Amino acid sequence: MNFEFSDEQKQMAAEARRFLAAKCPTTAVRAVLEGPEPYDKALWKGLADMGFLGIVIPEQYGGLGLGYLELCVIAEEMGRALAPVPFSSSVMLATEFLLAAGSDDQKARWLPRLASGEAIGTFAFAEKAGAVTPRTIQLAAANGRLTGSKTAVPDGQIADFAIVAARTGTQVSLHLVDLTAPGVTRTPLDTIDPSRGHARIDFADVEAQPLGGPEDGWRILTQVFDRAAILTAFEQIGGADRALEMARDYALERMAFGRPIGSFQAIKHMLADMYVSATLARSNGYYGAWALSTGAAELPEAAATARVSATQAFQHCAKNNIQVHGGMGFTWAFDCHLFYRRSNLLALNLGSLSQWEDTLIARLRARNAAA
Amino acid sequence: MNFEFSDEQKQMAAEARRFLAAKCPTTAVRAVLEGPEPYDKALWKGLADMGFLGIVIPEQYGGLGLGYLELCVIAEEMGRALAPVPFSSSVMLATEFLLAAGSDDQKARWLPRLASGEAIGTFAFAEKAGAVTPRTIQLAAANGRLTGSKTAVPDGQIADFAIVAARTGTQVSLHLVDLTAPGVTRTPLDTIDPSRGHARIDFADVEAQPLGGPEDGWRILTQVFDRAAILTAFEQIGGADRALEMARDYALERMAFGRPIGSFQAIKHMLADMYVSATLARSNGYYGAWALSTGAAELPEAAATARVSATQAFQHCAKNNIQVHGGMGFTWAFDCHLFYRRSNLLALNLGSLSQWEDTLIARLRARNAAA
Amino acid sequence: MNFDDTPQEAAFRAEVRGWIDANAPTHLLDALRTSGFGGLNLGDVDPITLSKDWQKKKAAAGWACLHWPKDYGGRGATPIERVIWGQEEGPYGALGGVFIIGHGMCGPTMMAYASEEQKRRYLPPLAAGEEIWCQLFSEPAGGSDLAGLRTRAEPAADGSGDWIINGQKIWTSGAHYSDYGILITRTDPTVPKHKGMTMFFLDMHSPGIEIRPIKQANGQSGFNEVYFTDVRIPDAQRLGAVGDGWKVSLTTLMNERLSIGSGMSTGFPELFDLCMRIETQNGLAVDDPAVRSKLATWAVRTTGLKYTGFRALSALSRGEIPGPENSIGKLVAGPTMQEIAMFAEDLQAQAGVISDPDIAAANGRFQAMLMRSPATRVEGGTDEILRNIIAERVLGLPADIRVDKDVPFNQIPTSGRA
Amino acid sequence: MNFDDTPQEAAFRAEVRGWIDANAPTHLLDALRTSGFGGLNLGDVDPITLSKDWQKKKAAAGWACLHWPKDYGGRGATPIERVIWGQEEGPYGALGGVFIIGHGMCGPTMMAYASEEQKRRYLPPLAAGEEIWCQLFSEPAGGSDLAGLRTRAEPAADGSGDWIINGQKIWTSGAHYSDYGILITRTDPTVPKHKGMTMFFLDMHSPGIEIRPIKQANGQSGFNEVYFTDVRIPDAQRLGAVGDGWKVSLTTLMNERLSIGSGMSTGFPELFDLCMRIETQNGLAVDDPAVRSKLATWAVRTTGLKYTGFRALSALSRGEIPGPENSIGKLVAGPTMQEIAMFAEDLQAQAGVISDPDIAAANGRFQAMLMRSPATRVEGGTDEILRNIIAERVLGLPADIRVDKDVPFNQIPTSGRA
Repeated sequence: MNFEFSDEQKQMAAEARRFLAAKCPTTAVRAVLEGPEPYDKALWKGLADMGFLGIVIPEQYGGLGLGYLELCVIAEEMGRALAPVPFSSSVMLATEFLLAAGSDDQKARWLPRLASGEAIGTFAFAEKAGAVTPRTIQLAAANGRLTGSKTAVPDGQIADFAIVAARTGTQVSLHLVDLTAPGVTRTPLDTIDPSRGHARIDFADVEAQPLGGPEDGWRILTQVFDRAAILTAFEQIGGADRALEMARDYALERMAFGRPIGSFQAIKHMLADMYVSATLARSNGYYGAWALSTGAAELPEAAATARVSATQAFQHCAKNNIQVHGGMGFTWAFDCHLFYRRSNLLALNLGSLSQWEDTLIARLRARNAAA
Repeated sequence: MNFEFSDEQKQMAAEARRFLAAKCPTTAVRAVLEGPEPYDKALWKGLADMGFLGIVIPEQYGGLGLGYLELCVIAEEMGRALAPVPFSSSVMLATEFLLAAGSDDQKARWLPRLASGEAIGTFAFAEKAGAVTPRTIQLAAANGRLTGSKTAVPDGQIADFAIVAARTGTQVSLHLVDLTAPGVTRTPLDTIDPSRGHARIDFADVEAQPLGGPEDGWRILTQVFDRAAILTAFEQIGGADRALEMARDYALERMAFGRPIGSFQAIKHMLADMYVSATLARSNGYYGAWALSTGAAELPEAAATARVSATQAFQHCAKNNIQVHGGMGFTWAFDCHLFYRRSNLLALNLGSLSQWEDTLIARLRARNAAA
Repeated sequence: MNFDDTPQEAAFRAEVRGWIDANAPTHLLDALRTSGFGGLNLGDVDPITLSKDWQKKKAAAGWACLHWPKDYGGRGATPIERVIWGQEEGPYGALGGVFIIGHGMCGPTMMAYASEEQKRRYLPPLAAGEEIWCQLFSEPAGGSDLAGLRTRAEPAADGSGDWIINGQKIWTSGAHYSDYGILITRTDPTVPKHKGMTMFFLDMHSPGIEIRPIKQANGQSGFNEVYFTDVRIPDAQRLGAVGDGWKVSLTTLMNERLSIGSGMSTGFPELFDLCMRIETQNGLAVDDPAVRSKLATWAVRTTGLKYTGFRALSALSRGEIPGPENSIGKLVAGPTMQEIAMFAEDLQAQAGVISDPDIAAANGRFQAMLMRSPATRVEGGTDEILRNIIAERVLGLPADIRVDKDVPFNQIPTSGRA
Repeated sequence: MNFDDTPQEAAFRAEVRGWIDANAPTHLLDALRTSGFGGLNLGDVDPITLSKDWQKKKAAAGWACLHWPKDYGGRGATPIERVIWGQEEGPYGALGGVFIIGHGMCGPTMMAYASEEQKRRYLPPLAAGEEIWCQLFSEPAGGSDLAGLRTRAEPAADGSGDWIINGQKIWTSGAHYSDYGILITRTDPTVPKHKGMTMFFLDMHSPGIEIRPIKQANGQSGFNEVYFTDVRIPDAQRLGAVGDGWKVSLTTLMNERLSIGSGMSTGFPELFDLCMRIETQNGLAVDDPAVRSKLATWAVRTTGLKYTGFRALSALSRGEIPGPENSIGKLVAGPTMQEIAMFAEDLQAQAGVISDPDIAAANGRFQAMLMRSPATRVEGGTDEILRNIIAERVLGLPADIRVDKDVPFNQIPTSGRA
């Protein structure tokens, strides 16, 4: 039984934490949140130089050719730091789509540039408010060209290319689109977490390459979302831990009625419950990491489990971190809202908590029926 | 605006409380819980003498001919006292079925005996574990005779007659059955709250009178359940208040670490949350009482609202009353488990909390769509 | 048990309705109705001006501060009449927002502690909205622990009897547009915290006052920090005896409770409306059993609060003091609003991140609710303080153990790391 | 990251499995598997006898108390070997229930404080299950506040140096079938509560001991009250110095934590199984979105506990001390089990009231769970005490304020109404 990351992996995480502590303090997050820049270019470059953008990309494509356990520990550190860079779009989604279904040409063209950070990729999915299902995907693909709109595309205004979910007849198909191509219009959107940009993208008869077969879209999408869900879970776990630590530290420092507020049971027990959520999420995340790294048959359940648990934990910890901080907690000056914003943003990427809850039980049921 | 019971109604409640305090201490509840008697006959007789069994029964049928507000305040007192008598079966269900759909003969035969307590009536509904729907009612009615089984019939072993939900072809029909008739077999059941008896009843070609038309069964049943839900809500409100008071008193008396445990925020806030539930349930109950007493168009929503709120409150207060009592709370000697048992029993009568939650929103949606 | 007015109440309501129909700024109605979280959106016109106009009109006709004595600009109305006015004023009531603290807290405190001459000078213009008042209580070091305040008031060296104020207040609503304020200070740090405080009222235009808006997590600025540097207050503007500041402040805070039956919003009607229009993976949200089971709990909390308010109104209508039930309002509404906002986001899924009111579902109302609701759970008493209040004042449980009770204020530890 | 044994672990597991396959009481397997809440149902045969038989067999082959030194009847095994044994013993482990307190708490305390002679006399028969031990700590006046105990130990008047015990203990598991017990007493009520206690071990057959079973809310009787009337204990049976009882008790209680990776049950698998067989108004429960949304949260709590246990095992496997994560086990499992029981009842609707195992759905398992789970949330530390432990020992927050810390025990108030 060795249900723990290796010393090498822990060392890699420590290295990433040191790097992010230096290059990505919350002032850097605020710079993107409040400023004109859609992301932190210097940080992105630095992450590329560290090799963190190509961890699982094979060496032949300029990556480190390492495994998913390494990517999980880095994702956790990105979450702790609230890194204002397109990591989740480019590394967790675009890269995974290419590895899962990209042609040799597509891989050869984009993977090296993703690993080096020269190119940013994303995934264009939702078209309106509400759960995204095969039925709600209406953007039309015909003769290698796309027409329609996508909304709330993460990093949509800065991505060089996007994997786009489209409708081919009755099927959902995936397409790789160069976002500099004619017919593409991008409109940045105000969101609940401006430290991660989102955009609306309109496609007017835009040239697109197929990614996988015309019937494979939803299957590939589901596979990639499962993998991204586990990676995102680690991002959420990192955020949850940091929010818990902030709350704990403030409870020790802040005095009321002549005592640290952390000596009141109301605060102590709130923090204890946050610790419980964060611990359960971490343990479920490890299960997901194991499944992802070994390609275990349990991957689908493990992904939904990690996703549900980590989403609950980060939202719980970020929300109560504000409550522990009292009035200061909802000032712009304090960092609490940065974590609250991110926790609610990550809860919506890759589909909502409700959808993942439903998916988890559907998958447990399927396995149970099979057994 | 007079959203309150009248002084007369409050006086009636106070009278009932005095009577029950004298005639129905928890030792009386335990006598039924632990003993051979299926209910407290003396208490039942006393309640009849007070007129409490015939509050809404017209005077021509030997009742008091009063309104539902009077019945609500009495129901609350019955709940506070955990009265081990067939009040809910006989008064909230059997009486209501007769008033709603009974023929003149049926009313003339049974209402006076219900009012006087000579007769006990009940409703036979469920046939197996799970939600009861028109589909799950399989007990067959044909040519005025019933064949099949009902389970978990409240007070089934002591009732003189039962209203039975049966299947007539594709429809659910209601029937009035004299339980002393040949072909009726009753089997008492062990339940989570033996202070209220339940039985399985088998019907082997038993003679039965129709109650309402053969197609009206489910409609009548729904109407009567709505009315019973509001009355039961008051029973639950009474129980919730009493459980809260027990917990509060123990928290003031019990010492730990040199202080009353009620001085610890963990206990204070647990009790405050119980108070909140109980208060919301009471206010929602008042809304239901108003709708019931005025026959308002909002009765269906008001009933589901009162039922959901009161079920949540009684279960919440009874459960945390045990927690506040610590080790003593789960001894047989302390009364906490009496309220815990009753709160879980009442949560299952008339259909589960989940069903009522679904019903509430379905009704709000229907009104909303109509509007 | 009924929802009807008594004959007198009905007559009063008719009179009110008549006057409002004839005089209300109907052209603002839509804007007022759609004004969501934090402040009014009334186009180019300054909301303060519009608020003052409406208040002046009400005062002229005798509809300002209904529960105040006529001599001080009120109407001498009963509490229930005041509630009926509020119900009839409806959306126009939002125009009274800038006066709430002055009318609800400062006015009553002046009535209890100011001289007759001062009352006749200050209360009528306060009632008429000509002068706006604010309340300077909270401090960085004293949030839930209000009595932890440190702003000093010291006798002027010149022997004039004036007081010199130095220190900082925080969370002061409307400081930047207020003409006067009531201020609680520490006049003796050598005695236990509750004993060394003194209350004053002062001109907010006095030299030495600096006001800085506080930017909230949602980007809005409803509150201010107020800095005092050698601000001079005449002793005649002291409210209550020196050292009695805590007692005076309780009068003020108690009046906070009098706004009954207003019925705090939980956001449920808005959520239900969204569920009638948005789809989950199981179809229309309102028909999805998973959605229904969540909606049901929020529905009964919302109606529970509403009817709890009605019960309090009934007590008022009978001339009784309402019970403690109302203390649950914010404790239920605050967290419920946050849960509802998060679930409404969940329903919108990926597109729920969009906060632009022109693009987001329900005009971005839920995104705004998400970012505003954490403040609701803290301002005017955190959830934890409210549970303590219910436990102690309603259920009669013991107060928390007070380590700072009998300690001289200047010897109470000020850092947890110390 | 993997679930595999190290080669040594695999070899050990193979040896264990081989011995168990050859020696376990296979005829009891079904009965042990279906034994639900509270006690074994093994038909007519006395479970104590069966438990002793199995333990004796294990001891003879060197499989008793694996982590104890060989000299005292153990095997000197590593913690992870002990865990592997537990995994392989599986359902047969239930036969060890009556020894848990003796092996887990009394034995280690004896090892730490008894004389060498006493260890060689008492530990081997304890390990072999020939003698059963119990622990006499809790008292009516000292539940969560263990140090509030009042049972007095006074020097015998005859100058023999013996101690005379008077008082009452409560919540003593297995007192009625125990041969020996460890007992904490108050020897000096005039000093602060933590200073005046002394620990002993004693023969449970001593004159003056009266044992009364406690009937629980669910009708079962797993615990006892134990009354002491002039019970005599030789001073040689004192464990630790006079007045050091609290220190000694902490040794005992710390050993409580060592049962790692056992993975507390939440009832989720049983609930999921029910949902595959029962219908709601929306069809099969497991396909009802409302049911699914509830199941999901319980599912991830259950797996979260399981994998938290695995993380602790990994630490053990590396020879490290597991982190504090395990302190969350009961705090999560207890309330979750109660929620699950209540929801399983909800699914059964009207028929859910039936508790008869021969008739009720799932053999009445959920009705039993409903009535047992409140105890789980209290025994061995209430939810509130566990949150305090996590807050203080894991997160480093301050302890609660202790009004009784420096007060002579006999001057601590004993009634809230006083």
